[in-house]
Amino acid sequence: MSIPDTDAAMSLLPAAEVREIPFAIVDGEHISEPPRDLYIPPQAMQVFLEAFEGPLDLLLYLIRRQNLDILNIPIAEVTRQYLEYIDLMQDMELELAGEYLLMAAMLAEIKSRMLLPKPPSDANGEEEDPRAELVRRLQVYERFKRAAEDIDAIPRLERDVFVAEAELVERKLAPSLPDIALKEMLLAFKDVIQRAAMFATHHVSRERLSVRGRMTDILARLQGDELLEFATLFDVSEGRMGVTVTFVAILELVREGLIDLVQAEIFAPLHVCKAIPHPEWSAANDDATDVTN
Amino acid sequence: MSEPYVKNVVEAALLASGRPLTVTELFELFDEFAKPERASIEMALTELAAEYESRGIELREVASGYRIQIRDSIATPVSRLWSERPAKYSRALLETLALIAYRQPITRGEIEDIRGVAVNPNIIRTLLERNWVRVIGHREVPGRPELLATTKDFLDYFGLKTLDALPTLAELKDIESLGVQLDFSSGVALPEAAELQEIMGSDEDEGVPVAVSGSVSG
Amino acid sequence: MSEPYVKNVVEAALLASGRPLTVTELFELFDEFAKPERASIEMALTELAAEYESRGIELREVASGYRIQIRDSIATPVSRLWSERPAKYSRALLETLALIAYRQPITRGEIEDIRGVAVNPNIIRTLLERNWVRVIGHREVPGRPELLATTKDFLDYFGLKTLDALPTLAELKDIESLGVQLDFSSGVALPEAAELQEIMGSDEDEGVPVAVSGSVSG
Repeated sequence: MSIPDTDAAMSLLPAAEVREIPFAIVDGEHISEPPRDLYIPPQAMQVFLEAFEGPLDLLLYLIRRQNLDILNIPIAEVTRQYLEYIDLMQDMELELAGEYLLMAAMLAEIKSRMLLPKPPSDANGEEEDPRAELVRRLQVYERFKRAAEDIDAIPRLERDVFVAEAELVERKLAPSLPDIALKEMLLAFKDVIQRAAMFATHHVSRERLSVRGRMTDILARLQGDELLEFATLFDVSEGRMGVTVTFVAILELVREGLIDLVQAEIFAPLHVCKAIPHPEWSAANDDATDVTN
Repeated sequence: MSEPYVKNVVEAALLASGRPLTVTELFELFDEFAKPERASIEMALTELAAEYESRGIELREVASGYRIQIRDSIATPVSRLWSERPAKYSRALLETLALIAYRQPITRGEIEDIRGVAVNPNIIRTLLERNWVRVIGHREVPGRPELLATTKDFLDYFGLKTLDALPTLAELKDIESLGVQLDFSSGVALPEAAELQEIMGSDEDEGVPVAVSGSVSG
Repeated sequence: MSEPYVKNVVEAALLASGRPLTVTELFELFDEFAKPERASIEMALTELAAEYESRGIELREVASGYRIQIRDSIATPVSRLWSERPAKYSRALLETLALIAYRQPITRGEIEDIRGVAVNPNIIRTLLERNWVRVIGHREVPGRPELLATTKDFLDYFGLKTLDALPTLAELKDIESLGVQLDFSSGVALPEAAELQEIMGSDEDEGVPVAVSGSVSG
C-alpha cells in the first residue's frame, strides 16, 4: 500500500482531528458531529479499509500521522479516533473484520485502566504501564512492516535481476554411472563372508590381502606365453617383507595351479610361466563347446 | 591460470543451466577419468568473475551456488525486452514472508498474532507454490500447526547468499526505560501482572515479545 | 571498434532474452536519446562472435535472429546437468565386487560358491565395462574359467593407494566405527611397513573364520 492512497481515502472522511474544530456553524451553533446522512460512497470506505493490513496497521497510521511518540501514546485520544473510524465503518454497514473490534475492546480496556486509581506496586516495586503490551505489539508489527518494505526493495529476479542464459541446442547423451561408497562394498563383503562362514566346513585361514594383490600382479605379468625368470618377480627395494609377500604369492599361485615353476636342470635358474592347460581338461572343454553347439 | 577447457565448461554450464550451480555440481560434469581439481574449478570461477568486470554480465554467488546474471548498470535497456511489468506482491504477502524469513520456523498462528490479523490462506499457498517457503515440521502443541521456513529458492530469488544477508530488523525501543517519566493523572493501573508476564516473556531469543495474547486472539 | 556499452548491452540482452533477437530488436532496446548506429550493433555482434571463438559458447544467426548457444564441442559435459541420477548398483554387484577385491584372482564359480547363488553375467559385464575388474588369466581346470582381478581404476575410484588399504577381515568386524576413522573418500592407505608387519606376524591374533575360495570350489 502507499500512504497517498490512504490519504486520498481519508480525505473523503470526516478525519478525526477535524473534530477538534467545529465541523460547521449552523445558526450560530457549533456542529461538531458530521451529519449522519452525509454520503460517503461505500466503495471509498472499502478502499480505505483495504489500505490497512489490520487494526495494528490502522493504529500505527493514526499515531504516525500525528507524529506521536509510539512509546507515549495519548491513549484516550488515539482510542477516540480509532473508535470513530470503527463506528463509521459500522454505520456504513461494511463487514468489519473481527480483529478491528477486538482492538477496540482492548483500547477501551487500557483507557479504563489508565483512569483507575493506582493499585499497590508489585513485589519489585515496578509499575507496569497499561499501554506496555499495546506498545510492544505496535513496535513488533511496525518492525516487520518495515522488514517487508526492505525485502520488497531488495533487487529480485524477474523485476530487477535477469539471469544470463545460453541455449543448449542438442543435449548429448552422457550416461552417468552409479556411485558406490567404499563402505557399502565393505558392508556387502562382511555380509557375504558371514553368510559363507555359516556353511563353511573346510579349513579356515587368514586372508592376506597383500598376497592376493601380489598374486594378481604376477599373473598380470604372465599374460603372454613367455617364461619369466623367477628372480625378476622380486623387487629387492621392497625389503624383506616385500620379498616374502612375493614368495608367498608365488607359492599360493602354484598351489592353486595358476602358474608353473620350471627348471631346465638342477641348479639352473628357475622360471615361472602360466599353467599349461591339462590335455584332458582342454579336451573336456572342447567337448563342452561341441555340446553347446 | 585455469585450464581453458575447465573454464569453458564452467561458463557454458552456468549459462545453460538456468539455475545456480555449486562447485560440486560443476565438478561432477567432468568425465570420471578427466576430472579437474576442485581448485581449478574455483580458479575458473574467479577468472570468469574478473573477465566479466568490464562486461554487461556478472558472476554472483547466491544461496544455492553461482549464477551469471545481467549487471545492474545495464538492466534498464535489457528490461525493455519484456513489455509486461513484473508482478507486484501485496503488502500482506510481503509482511507474511518477512515474518517467516526473520522468525522461522514460525506457525501461521504466530504470524497472525504479530500482524494482528488473519492470514489469507492464498498467501501461504502462493509462497509455497513459488517455493519460497516450505513446511519443515509441526509445533507440538494442540492442533500440531505447521512450522514454516524459507527455502534456498527464496534466497536465490532475492540474490542472497544466506539469511544473514537480509536487511537488519529495526531496533525495538523499550517502554520500561520510559516508565519513570510516566505521569498518570489518576495513578498507574496494573494489568493482570501474571498475564502480561506470560505474554511478554515468551520470546527470549531476541527480547522481542511475540504478541501472543489470549484476550486478543481468543 | 564498437562502443563497449553497445557491446555489453547486446551481449546482456542476448543472454537475458531466452530467444533469438534481431538487429532491430537489439536496436530498440537503446534509449531514444542515446541510440547507437545500427552499424555499431552489427559490429558488436561481429566482435562478440570473434571473442567467443576460444570459449564454450558461440554466437549463431538463426531464422529469427541472433542467439548465444553452447558450443557443440562442449555439449557433452554440459548435458550432464540434466542426466538423471543413476540407479544404484545391486547388492549382488557389491558383493561380487567385494569378493573380487578381497579374493583376487578369483573365478565366477568361486564367487558363486561363496555367495551360494549364481552370479548374473550382467554383473560381471558391468564391472568389466566400468573397468573396475579385468580378466587376468584362466584357471587351468575343466572349462578354463576366467580369473578376475581388480584394476588400477578400481583403486583410483575408491581413493585407495593399494589393495592393502582395504580393511582386514578383523577390522571389518568393526566396520561401523571404522568408517569414522578412515577417510574413505580421500583413500588414505595404511603405512606399508606396519601393514606388512601385521601380515607377516602371527596368525593367532585373528580368528575370523573365512571360507577360502580354493577349497570351496574343489
